[in-house]
Amino acid sequence: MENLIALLVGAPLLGAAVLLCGGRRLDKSGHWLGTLLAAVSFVIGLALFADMLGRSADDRAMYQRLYTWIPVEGFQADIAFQLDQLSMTFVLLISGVGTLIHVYSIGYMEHDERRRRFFGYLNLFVAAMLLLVLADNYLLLYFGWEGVGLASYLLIGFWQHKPSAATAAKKAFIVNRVGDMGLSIAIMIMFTTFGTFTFGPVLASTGEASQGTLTAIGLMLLLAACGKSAQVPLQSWLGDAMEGPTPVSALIHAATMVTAGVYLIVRSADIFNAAPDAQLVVTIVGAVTLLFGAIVGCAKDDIKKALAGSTMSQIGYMILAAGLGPIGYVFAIMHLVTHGFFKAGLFLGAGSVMHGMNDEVDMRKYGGLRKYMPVTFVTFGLGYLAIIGFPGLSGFFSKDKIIEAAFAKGGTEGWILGAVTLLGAAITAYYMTRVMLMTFFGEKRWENDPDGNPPHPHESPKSMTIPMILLAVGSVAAGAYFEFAGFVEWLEPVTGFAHGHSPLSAATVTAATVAVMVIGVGLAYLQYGRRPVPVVAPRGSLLTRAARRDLLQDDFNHAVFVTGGTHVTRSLVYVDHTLVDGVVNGTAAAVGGLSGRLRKLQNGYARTYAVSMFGGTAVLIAATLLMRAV
Amino acid sequence: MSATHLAAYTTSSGEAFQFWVLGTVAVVGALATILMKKAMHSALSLAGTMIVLAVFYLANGAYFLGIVQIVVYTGAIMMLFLFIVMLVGVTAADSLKETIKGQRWWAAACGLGFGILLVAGIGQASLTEFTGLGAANAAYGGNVEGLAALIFTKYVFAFEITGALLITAAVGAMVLTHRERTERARTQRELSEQRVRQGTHVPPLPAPGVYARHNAVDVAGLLPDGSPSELTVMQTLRKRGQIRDVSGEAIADLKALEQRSEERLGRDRDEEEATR
Amino acid sequence: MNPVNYLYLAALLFTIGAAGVLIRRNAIVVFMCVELMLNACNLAFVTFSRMHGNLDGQIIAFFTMVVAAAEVVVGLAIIVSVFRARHSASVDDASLMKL
Amino acid sequence: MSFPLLTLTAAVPAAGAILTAAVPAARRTAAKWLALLVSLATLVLAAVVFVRFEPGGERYQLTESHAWIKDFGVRYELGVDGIGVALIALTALLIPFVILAGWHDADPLETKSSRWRPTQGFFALILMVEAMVILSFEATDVFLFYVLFEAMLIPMYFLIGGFGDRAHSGSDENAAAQRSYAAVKFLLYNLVGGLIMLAAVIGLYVVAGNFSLTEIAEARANGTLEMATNTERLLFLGFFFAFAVKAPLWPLHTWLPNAMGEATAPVAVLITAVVDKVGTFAMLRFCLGLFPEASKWATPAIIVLALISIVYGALLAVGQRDIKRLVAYASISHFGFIILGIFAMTTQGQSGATLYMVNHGISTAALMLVAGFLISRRGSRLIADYGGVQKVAPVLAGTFLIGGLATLSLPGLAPFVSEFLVLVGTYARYPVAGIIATTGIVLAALYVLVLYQRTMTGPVKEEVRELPDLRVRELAVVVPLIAVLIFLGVFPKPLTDVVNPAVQHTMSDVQQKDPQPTVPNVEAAQ
Repeated sequence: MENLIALLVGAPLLGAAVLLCGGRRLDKSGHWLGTLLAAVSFVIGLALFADMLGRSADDRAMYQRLYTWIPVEGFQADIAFQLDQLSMTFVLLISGVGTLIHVYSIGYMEHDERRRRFFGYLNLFVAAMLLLVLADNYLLLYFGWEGVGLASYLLIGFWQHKPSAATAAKKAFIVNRVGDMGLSIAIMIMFTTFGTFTFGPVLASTGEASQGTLTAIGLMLLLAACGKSAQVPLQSWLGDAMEGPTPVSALIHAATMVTAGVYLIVRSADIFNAAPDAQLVVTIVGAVTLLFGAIVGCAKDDIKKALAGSTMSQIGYMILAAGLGPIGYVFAIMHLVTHGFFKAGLFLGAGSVMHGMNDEVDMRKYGGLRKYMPVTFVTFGLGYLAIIGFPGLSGFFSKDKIIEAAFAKGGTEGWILGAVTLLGAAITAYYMTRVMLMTFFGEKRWENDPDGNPPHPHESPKSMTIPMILLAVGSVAAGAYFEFAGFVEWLEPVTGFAHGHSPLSAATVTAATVAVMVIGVGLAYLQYGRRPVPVVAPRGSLLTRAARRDLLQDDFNHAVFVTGGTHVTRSLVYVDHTLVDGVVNGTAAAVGGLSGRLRKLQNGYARTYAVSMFGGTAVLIAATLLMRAV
Repeated sequence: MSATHLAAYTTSSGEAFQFWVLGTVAVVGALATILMKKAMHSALSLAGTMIVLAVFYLANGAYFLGIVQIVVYTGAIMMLFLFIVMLVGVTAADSLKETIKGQRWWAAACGLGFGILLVAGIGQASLTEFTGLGAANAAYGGNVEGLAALIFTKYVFAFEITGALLITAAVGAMVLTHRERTERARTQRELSEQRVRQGTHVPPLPAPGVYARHNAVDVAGLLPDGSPSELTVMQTLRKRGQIRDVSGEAIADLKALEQRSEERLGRDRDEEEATR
Repeated sequence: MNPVNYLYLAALLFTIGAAGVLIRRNAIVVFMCVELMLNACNLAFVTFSRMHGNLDGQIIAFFTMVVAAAEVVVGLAIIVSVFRARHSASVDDASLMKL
Repeated sequence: MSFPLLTLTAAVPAAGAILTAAVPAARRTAAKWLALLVSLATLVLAAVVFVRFEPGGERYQLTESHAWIKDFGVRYELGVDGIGVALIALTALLIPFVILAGWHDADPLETKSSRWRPTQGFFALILMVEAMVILSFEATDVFLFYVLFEAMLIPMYFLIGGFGDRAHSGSDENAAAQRSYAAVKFLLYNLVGGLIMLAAVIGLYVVAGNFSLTEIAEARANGTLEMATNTERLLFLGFFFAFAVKAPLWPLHTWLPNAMGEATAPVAVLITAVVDKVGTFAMLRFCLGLFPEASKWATPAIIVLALISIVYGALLAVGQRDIKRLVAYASISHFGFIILGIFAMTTQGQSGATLYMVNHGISTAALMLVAGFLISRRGSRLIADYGGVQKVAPVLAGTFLIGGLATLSLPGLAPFVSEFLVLVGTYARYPVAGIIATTGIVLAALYVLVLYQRTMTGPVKEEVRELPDLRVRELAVVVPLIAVLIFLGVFPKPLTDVVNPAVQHTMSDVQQKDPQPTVPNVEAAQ
């Protein structure tokens, strides 16, 4: 059974290789091949899952070692896989949602002439993502980590002819690289500390290492997580990443890749458990991002960017939960999975809307679409209810647990974190209601496309609606299923679990959560449901305007890194040319000048030469006499 | 200390007197050689110095060399110099004005330094031994015999080689100066026929200076309009560029001069008449 | 008088000749100065010959004369042909030895 | 005396060079094929060397030794260790692609027939460089190495100055002036370095009495050859300076952008991927091998310079407007990594540095040759003259991207393995240096992706609308290189097997041990 693990990665990898190298021959059938291989991965995942369920809780981890990747004295990096419950969860999420989105893309990308390549990139992504979660050591994880980064780069920039897409892709990769730097430094510290970077030995011997070292590793891992999961301060790329095709936003930038940071932190639980300072920073980052994303999400008129803000915020929840330690790990993953369902569903819904609206993304130009796109409306609506934490739906269960755990952190921190998560829940309800109302309710505010064609909103084809329906089912049911099927027990052997001692009772927290949700929804209804939505965005308050600009983070980045960096490189180019090269050229010029002067002695007059000969003879005689005198 | 030993260190006072007098002459001649403006004077000064040197050779017991110096050097080589000086002529290059910047200073510095070094070197050398040539000359029965013995025994190869060198030099000089005539020289008749055929200058060329009140060969004759005609000067001088300038201005100056002298003469005449 | 004085005289003459080579432009005079230098050397050789009491010095002087004669012959021939080509006997006019 | 295999690896291209040069100008296609065949034959020989080499055996294998200049103890002495084998393989592997990529680079110019371009000379020079480089990887006699080190400048000089890139923004005269400037700069820099090395070589002879690397190293190891501290340091600096110019290390790097910018792309590959490797190779073999104490003494300064190279080269690459100069500055950054790895003096660092030499050669070749194909199509080296190429020539863009990704060390492609080893090896001994060097990976992403974005993406520029995609010959160049990159990226074992023992020898040369993990009982836990 274990030998199948490699196939999980291998199937989509094969798909990517065939599709990308296959040439035009595969244009007709390529998307079917890609979808099939993603599905193969999912089926293998299911088989392995069944096998795993059949074993006792302590014996569920499976290992497969292929070969030694980098054999250097004292440094062994293996291509080896580890499939435990945590990885299994991810495998199913990735391959399951991945397959659905492959199916969706068949319809969505139908008219794109480069569809084959799109499926190749998707397969590449699935393979890399699976490699990331299946790796049994940090270096192989890093392989997958960068692999998904590459796939994300290729897919964000899939419509390369649009400069904005190309820029967004580049930005995503480079910001991610900053995070990757953290991961590689973390691996370096691990290697020098433990002499290895395989999960097992490293995590088993965290007790031996010093607190400072572990904090350093933890912070570096956090940096990596911030990059990949779009957490403050490395969050700026996610909004721009919405330039990519919508299935990509759904799969990579909502359901799977951006949650890799959460995976990394939960996977390194033992390190963080031993480094409370690092944990504290993790929770702070989570809390800040949670609010940051939520506020940005409130101000965006672009439906995908609003959802992107939401993604950021929800991952903030997960990171926060992961920073809480054993009381939060399980819920972080739980929220991750439910979020994977409903956020993917929401994105697919958004894609379906755009599909019907001439690729318009501005919600101010939507309105009243519920009659034209009933399936989209219903699935989107279910996703909406799930994310705002409507009781009984999946988001309710997972988010509620996180809020509870935040309070259970204890002390002032616990109160602050709890309050932040509650506030986040309120804002979530607000901005999601806003999206819902602006898109599906109210009067039509449609505009003709640049060619003058009025939009003809219509329901999307089956290949698109079926995945949306399936994801909606997941959004509705997953929470309850996890709650009652024992998700905590499932993951506990890997991540550990501790019951927090909340100063508030569970019922109080739940009530509070529902209450803030209602307040958020109500506020949004008052603002967007009762009054007509202006087609041109009002100027808005200072905060709104700042939020529209991603709370000026981009401007800051631009001013400091882009402009500053440009100045640095320009001046360095100048320095290189004038100073470094100048010293050498100056020496050359000096030698040349001296030669030019000396050359004048060669004036062609025999008498001048005679003088020098004569002088030379005199010097020789002088030297001879001196030598004799000595 | 015997007389012979003493002779090894000093010479007779007659020789000393001769040295100081003739030495002065030699130095003055050498200086004149390099300082005289005209090559001819330089050559004559050099010849004087060489004769003095010949006397010194004789005084030093080198009788053969002394004679050779006079006969070969002063007689033959210096004559060659004079011949060439006459052949090449007196040119503008004879000016002593220096044209290369700094050349004179460098030359003076180097010369001075070199001289001082040489003198210092000689002064430093331990030249205390002074054998004299008496024994050496006597060994073969005389100076000439001694030299002959050495040349034809020890230095016979060098001697032969110098012979070859001389031959080579003679041939070389001939090759360098000789111009091959590739066609028969044309006769006077042929030349006149050619002149008629070409139609230019059928009569003989005009004589120089005739119309310009000068009859020196290097002054160009004036054409009716007053401009000088280079044709009137002989070809050799023309090619050397040794035509004296008789431009319009010069003629005007001359005229003015003549007029002034005329006036003066006239005044004198007037005065004469007045006194009379 | 010490015969070493002859050597001083030779040195003086040699230096004068060298200075002449350096400051005179007329090739013929330059040659004369070279001859002067050679003669100065000869004087020194003859004096050495007397000092050491052997005739080798005179032999050298003799060869010097021969070489000088050869040199003068060729040198003057060169001057003549240069004069033919350039209408000048100035050594400065033959200054093509530069870039 | 066994079969002179090593001599043959150099003699075949050398003979091939002479034969190629002798082909009459009218039969230039024959000259090209001849050169290609010779380079392939050399590749086969290099493969034989690779196979015959036993990683576990003697340090120097396949040795040959003949007296050359008896009076000075100079010998024609060859032998390869694992590092040499890897680099010989690299050289022999790249040359056929260089020749194939430069197939038309030296064709006579149609427009200006007045300029004489000896096509066969171009290929003969390339083969000559190959012969010299291979022999310099094999030489175990310091003097022999020195001679080759200097001699390879001559063909390189003519390759840079004589066969410049025809894509030039300035006029023809301007181009010629810049080309000769670049060639002279290349020559002067390297000659100055070589001159200083010559002094050191002579100094070494005075001190040691012979030129044999093995004998001197042995004598030093067993204490029979004592060197005064200052003597050793001066000699080390003399050698190191020459290698640092060649490598090139900041601030001796400025010749490289000029040379790579003005040379044609294949020649630029020859410079950076092959010839420059002699510099880093020689640091490992001669600097560390002959002067271990001085190497350790100089390490802090060299590490600082290497770090400056890494960051500085990357920043300058970001600021470049010219594609080839950009690649050149990227190479400077990468050479910083190699030197860092060598002087970190850890097993990982040195293994990484050796792998880096090979991987950098292949990845730069891939990137530069594709860039060259692109430039030859459009006739411009300026990044601003391109845009949207991806749309018209997707295969070209794709291969360009893979070359770029290799340059930025993406896992799965060969350079990642080496770069990571260098970083880990450096961090183990000098944590701060390791972290600073890590910023290089961000900057690498920046310059590669900015380059890709500006040239390949965006709206299609009018001038590139008709650009043809890669042709068969060009694919034959690029595809194998990419295949090698991927293979070595996921399975570098064949290379590491050869390199590891050699690195152990070098480590014992400098008497250094890897820092041990601070948590010792991990092995037990495993």
